[in-house]
Amino acid sequence: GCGQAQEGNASSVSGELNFYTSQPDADAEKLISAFNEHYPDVNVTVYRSGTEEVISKVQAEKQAGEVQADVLLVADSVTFESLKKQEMLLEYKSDEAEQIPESFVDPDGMYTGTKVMSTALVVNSEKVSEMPTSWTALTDADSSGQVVMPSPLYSGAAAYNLGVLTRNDEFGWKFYENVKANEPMITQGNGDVLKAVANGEKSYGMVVDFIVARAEADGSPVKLVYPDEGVPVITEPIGIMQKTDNQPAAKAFVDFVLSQEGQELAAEIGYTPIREGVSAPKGLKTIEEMSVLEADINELYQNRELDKEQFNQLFGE
Amino acid sequence: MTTIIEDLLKKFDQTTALQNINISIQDGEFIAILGPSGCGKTTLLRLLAGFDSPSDGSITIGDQQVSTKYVTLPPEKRNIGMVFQSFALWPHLNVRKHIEFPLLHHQYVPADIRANTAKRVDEVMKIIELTELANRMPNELSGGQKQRVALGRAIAPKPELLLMDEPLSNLDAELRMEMRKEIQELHHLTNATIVYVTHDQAEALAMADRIVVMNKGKIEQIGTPQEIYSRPTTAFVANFVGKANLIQGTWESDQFTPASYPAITWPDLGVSIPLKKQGIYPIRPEQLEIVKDQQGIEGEITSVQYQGKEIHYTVQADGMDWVVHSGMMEKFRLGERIVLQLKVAVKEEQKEVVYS
Amino acid sequence: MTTIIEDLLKKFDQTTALQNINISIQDGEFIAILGPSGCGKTTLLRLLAGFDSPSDGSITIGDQQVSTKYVTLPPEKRNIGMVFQSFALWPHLNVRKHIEFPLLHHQYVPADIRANTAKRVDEVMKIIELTELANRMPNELSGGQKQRVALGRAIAPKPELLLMDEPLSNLDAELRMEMRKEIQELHHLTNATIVYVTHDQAEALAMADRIVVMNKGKIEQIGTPQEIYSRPTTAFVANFVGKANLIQGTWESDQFTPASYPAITWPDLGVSIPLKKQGIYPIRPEQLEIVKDQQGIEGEITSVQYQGKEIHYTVQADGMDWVVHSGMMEKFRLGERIVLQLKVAVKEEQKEVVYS
Amino acid sequence: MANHNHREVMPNQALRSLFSYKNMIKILAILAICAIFLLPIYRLIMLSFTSDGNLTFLNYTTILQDAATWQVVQNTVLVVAGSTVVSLIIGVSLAWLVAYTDIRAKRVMQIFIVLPFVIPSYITTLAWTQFLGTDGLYMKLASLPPFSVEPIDLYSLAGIIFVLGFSHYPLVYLLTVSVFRKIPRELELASRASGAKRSTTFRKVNMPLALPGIVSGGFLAFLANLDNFGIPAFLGIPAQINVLSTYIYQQVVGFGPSAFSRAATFSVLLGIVALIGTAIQWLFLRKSKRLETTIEDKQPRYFLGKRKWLVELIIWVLFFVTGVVPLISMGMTSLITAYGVDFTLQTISLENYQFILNTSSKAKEALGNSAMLAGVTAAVGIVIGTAIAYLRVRKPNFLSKFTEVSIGLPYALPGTVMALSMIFAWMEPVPGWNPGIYGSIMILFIAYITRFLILQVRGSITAVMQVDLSMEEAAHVSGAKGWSKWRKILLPLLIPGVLTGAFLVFLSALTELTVSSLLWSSNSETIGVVIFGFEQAGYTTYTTAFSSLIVLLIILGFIILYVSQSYWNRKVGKRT
Ligand SMILES: Nc1ncnc2c1ncn2[C@@H]1O[C@H](COP(=O)(O)OP(=O)(O)OP(=O)(O)O)[C@@H](O)[C@H]1O
Ligand SMILES: Nc1ncnc2c1ncn2[C@@H]1O[C@H](COP(=O)(O)OP(=O)(O)OP(=O)(O)O)[C@@H](O)[C@H]1O
Ligand SMILES: [Mg+2]
Ligand SMILES: [Mg+2]
Repeated sequence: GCGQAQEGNASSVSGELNFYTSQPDADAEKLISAFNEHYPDVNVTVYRSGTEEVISKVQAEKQAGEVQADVLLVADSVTFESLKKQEMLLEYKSDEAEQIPESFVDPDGMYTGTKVMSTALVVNSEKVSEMPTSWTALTDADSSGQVVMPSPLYSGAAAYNLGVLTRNDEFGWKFYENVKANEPMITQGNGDVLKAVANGEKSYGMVVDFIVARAEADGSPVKLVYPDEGVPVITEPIGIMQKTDNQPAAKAFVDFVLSQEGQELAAEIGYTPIREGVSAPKGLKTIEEMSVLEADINELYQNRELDKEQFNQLFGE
Repeated sequence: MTTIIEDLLKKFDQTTALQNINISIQDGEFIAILGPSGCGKTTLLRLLAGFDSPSDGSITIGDQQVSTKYVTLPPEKRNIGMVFQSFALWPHLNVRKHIEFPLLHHQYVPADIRANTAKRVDEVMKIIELTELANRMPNELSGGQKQRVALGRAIAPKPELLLMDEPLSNLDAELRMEMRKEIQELHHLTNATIVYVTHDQAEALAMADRIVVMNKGKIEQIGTPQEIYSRPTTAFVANFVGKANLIQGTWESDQFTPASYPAITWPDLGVSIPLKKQGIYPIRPEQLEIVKDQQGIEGEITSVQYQGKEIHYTVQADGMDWVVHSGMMEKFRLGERIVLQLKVAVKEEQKEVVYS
Repeated sequence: MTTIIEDLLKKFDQTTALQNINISIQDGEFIAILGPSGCGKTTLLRLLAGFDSPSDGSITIGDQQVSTKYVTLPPEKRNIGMVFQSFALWPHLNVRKHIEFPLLHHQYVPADIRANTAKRVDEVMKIIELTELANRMPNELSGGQKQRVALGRAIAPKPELLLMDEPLSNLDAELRMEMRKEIQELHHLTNATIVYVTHDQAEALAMADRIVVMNKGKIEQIGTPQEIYSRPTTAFVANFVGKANLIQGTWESDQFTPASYPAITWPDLGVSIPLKKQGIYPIRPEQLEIVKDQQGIEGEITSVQYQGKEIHYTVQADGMDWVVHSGMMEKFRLGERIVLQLKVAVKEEQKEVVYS
Repeated sequence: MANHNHREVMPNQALRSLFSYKNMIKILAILAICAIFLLPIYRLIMLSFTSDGNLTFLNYTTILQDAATWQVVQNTVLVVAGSTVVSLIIGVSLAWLVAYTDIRAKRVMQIFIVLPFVIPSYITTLAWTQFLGTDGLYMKLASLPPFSVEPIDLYSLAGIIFVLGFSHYPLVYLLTVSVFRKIPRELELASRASGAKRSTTFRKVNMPLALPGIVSGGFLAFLANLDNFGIPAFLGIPAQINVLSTYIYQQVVGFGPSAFSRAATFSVLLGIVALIGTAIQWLFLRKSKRLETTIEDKQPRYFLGKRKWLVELIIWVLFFVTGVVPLISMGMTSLITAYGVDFTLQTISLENYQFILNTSSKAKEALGNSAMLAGVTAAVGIVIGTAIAYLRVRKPNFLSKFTEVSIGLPYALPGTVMALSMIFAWMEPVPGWNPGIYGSIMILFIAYITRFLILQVRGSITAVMQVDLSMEEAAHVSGAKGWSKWRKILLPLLIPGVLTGAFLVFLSALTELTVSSLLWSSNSETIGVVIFGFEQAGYTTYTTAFSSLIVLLIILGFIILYVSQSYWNRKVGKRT
């Protein structure tokens, strides 16, 4: 540690902190080392995996006796909503949250969004010359057999998108029915969607934006398109577990993630920050620039199983 | 260390492999277990070795009861050596290592041997005549060579009780003779108790102090070779050991009259009481003489087997096959009609043997 | 279908298991291959069966060259049956299935048998006396029972060439006699050519039309049983087949003088030219007589083996062991000093046999 | 001939020994092992009967009444049965060719045979789909002949069966080949002397005698096919085909309090399928007979003659598609800078390797961790697994059968379920007491042993079944018992089978992904966890670079092993 005690209460924050996250490894590492610069006495142990795995693990720990996680950061708010309903979260209203758009902060203070990830279109730039501007790229008859999207049955983010889109007048189930008519390929996760488009197997995909921006920057023949109708966004909320045994560290950690410095770090890594006034990395739009498709979180939470079931019926025949 | 086998019974599922087995083996005795294929010889040996537990009865070695229905002392705790009928050689060890193995592991190995393992191995290798093949693996040995390895492994640690399951069956006559001598010498030198399973009555007669004749899982007769050969107490023994032709008829005092030939009477040449009671007269093949144009049992020669120094004839007479061994003096052809006579001259000699 | 073996050579790495093997086997002949353990009998049989390829030389069956260094006709295309020394039973098939197997698969099975497989199986089961054990698995059989299964499997399809590797070594004398008869009968009935490997000279003498005596991978002598027994052409054969004591000395016309006993002369009882050339006089054990207080070869009895109808003595005399078989008339004790004499009376009879 | 091998080792003694001190320990050990294996399963079963904290059959009634369930079960049975048959056919055929014929380069082949087992299955699948895809090599070849060749659709039941079968045949091969070699030549010769053709001989003699190996291998392939998630997920999701492993995952990630209970209930269904497989396997094994003990006979028994090159060609084509194509596709991806760019001289670089080896500290640590974990797991497995296998074969009583079942189940459960039940079982093995195993690297050891021990047990069972009891009896009369009997007689005879098992355990543990990804903690990352992380972050190029590296290391390991082996053989000389 570099022992830079610039904040008065830093020295009183110490001990073990279990951080469960779905962020990629490198990102989590950067976050923690930045955090440790301020709080060198906190030993952060990371468990990192897909959102589904992280939540399963937390649930399993709950079943087995005691949740080991102190701070949780996973993809979408619906997931947190469910934890909230199970009374697994600790209420904490961070001062830093005031700089964050209200709609991304849980009114009860159980969780707060940390960044903005929109689900947009990915297009293979070698196979498609004229970039589409609308989600209809997925439903056009021309795109038949050229569409790929993640399965809501396996991916939480995809389930969220399903909930939002079907509750939006412009789309509704009709949209998915039209996609279905194009015989889309359904994959387990976002990564597979990107791969299918990158290697030219498919032309259009529905996928979370930042991985496309990265691939594009690396030189993959893909292009990210924000359709005009707007995009559903997930916010990778952060929250503190009810049973945490190190509240001070957990709160300090949440504060840091939401702080100016934390948000700049997120932008630097390649995400759209959620805090107003922090600019987005190259290739991605900021929250102000995109039009966001939204739905009521509680409703989404209540209906998630039904939505999935309906999706399964629609695509399963 | 006497070995006492009491009321032994062994069953496999439905088969009763052994029953009513009672033998008491003296210290240093050479016992041969003789019997036809499948009579239970191997089974008995396995019980003695401690590989199997009896279904009933007991085995006592020295003053320790080693096998009962309930408790069986494991083989490694018995001071035994064993030659397996199926050899049971270890495919990954060469000949020398096989001989060495028990010397390294047997807890009862005499101290002098233990101190000079290599010497003892050489010695045994010489006895079994495999010195030159010391480094061969089992799969590179002929059948007889394998058997010799099995024998060497068993005798190497000079066990007190040596169990041998047909240890010579795969050897040629010459080698068998030599091995027989080796085993006998071994017996004299070490004074080990030997239980020797064989189906070869010549082997049993030649080597054993006493012979246990078995049939269908039961003991037929126990006795010295002379007793077994000359005074069989059951028809089975007379036939199996002496190859005797068993003639039915009536005994009256010391005279026998065959049922089919009331005109003939034969004298008692030493027939045991039990056989007399059954009205049986056993005639061994060499006790018969083939003659022509004389009075006697008329028959036809149905098989001639040249045996070097003698000829074995099978004669069909009176609806049964008579086996006759005769010298080379006179020869008869297949199909020839001849007459059988009992060599009564043998009588005196025979009696002497019986009662000596 | 004559079988001709020419200049056969077989090497394993360094070992030469067979060399200079030349045999021509007539159609329907019963040939015994006789020799000590490890002499190459099994190896020869395996070459005949087509399991191995020769290192040199050839085998011709009928007018087809079936084995050379380059090409070997596979066993399933030869009309053969084989009894393995190690039985080679299939652990997963019961007795009945073993007998049935070749009937179902052999391309040369005679039509009548093929049509009545079940009947033939029953028949064979009866011959090998295992009818009651038809459903037993190999691991539930005794050693001899296994051997009988192996025999049954080989004879079931009545092959033209029947190869047998010590098929009776695990059987008791009684059963061995019966099996010998069965095999001989089979031979007469089917007129199959039989090559029969054995280390038991009695078996070879009794059954074979001709005997091939082998030693260390080479042929020592080929001849009829009489020839082999009475006129051995090599010291090895004299000793191996006749158990003869081989006496060194000098031949002068038809008279022999042992080297150590210049005072003694023995007449020619039918010794072959090659042995004479080597200055050897072979005396078979039954040609010797043990007497006391007479002139002759003095020695001491070092081993006595009771054999039922005769006694086998080993006599140490003149620095060598003499084997003597004598009747039961007179008995001698271990360690007794005696005198050996040649039974010259045998002479006439012997000569007759030789030249008959 | 195998004499008396039907007998059990001194039955009464076995009974009596129950009461001796030494055997008390033995039995306690077995009970402990059962506990380790059964605890997670017990927790899982309990969970399947729990709804809202109450014990109930509700989960079962709802699930069993759902038509979708039966569709999934039907798919599963089809997929597992089909792919197991495919694995059996390829595995047994290859084993036969390698064991008995005079094809060349057998040692090199061994490497290619194991490849499908060490290349991660998602890579294999990807390679296959690319190979058969619309502009893949297959379609290019298919356009050559004048007649039309149907495109092959891997996103189907048949596709899943096919890819699973091709991925798991090494299990069958590895367990069969040494058994084939141990069948005494004479048993074959006896059959051929009886007039049976080679094919008949194979069917009637070799097959039944090699049953222990074939059945063990088939059983492992069956379990592997049952638990596999990657392949049915990749190929099944696009085609909307669910099998139990993917369906269970859906339940796990589903919401609501009943998610786990539902998942547990489906896992119990899957467990039942596994049990049925175990029972079928027993049926076959019961028929198998022990052979006379011999060492492996590596001399060819069949000379293919003029057809040799054709057979060799077929084999190499097989290796090409099952091993080389995925390997190349993986290697190519690992060399390009970004996923999807064409593979040209301009685009290739070693950047990805550099990232893994230098920039990212995780990869190196993970290599070390995984090697250590796999090594220890394999070593522990050898001891425990062989002991269990020995008891299972020599004393086939209820206890040993029960042990076998409990050891097999964890391998059959999908990784996710298995990992979750490990959490249930080990966080607080006794409610209220957390021994600290969960959260430390210990949990991975326990998880790996729990999951992979069956591989060792099956390998060792196959080996023990080849050793006739008389081998041990001869050792006993020679005075050797216990350790010296094992060291001098049993182990040398068992070694090929035992090592095969250990090899499978080692490789499985080395590249294990799902279980580790749920159980790891930040100081014990494994190869699987790192790969999973890269993959989820969309860094396919890193993933493939890392995977290629591991496959290369494994191949290198093979080569070193072979070189040292042949050096050893030459130095020691084949026994004189
Ligand atoms: N495991 C078994 N199950 C059923 N029967 C068996 C078993 N083992 C042996 N038997 C039978 O028990 C009897 C005795 O067998 P054993 O092996 O003792 O015979 P043996 O006297 O040694 O014969 P051989 O001289 O042929 O070796 C035989 O009839 C045999 O078939
Ligand atoms: N595969 C092999 N490698 C090396 N040597 C061998 C091999 N097989 C046999 N031999 C040797 O070849 C010789 C002849 O063996 P073979 O089996 O033919 O003997 P045999 O006459 O049948 O003897 P037995 O009567 O003991 O069965 C023996 O010295 C044997 O050790
Ligand atoms: Mg026996
Ligand atoms: Mg032989």
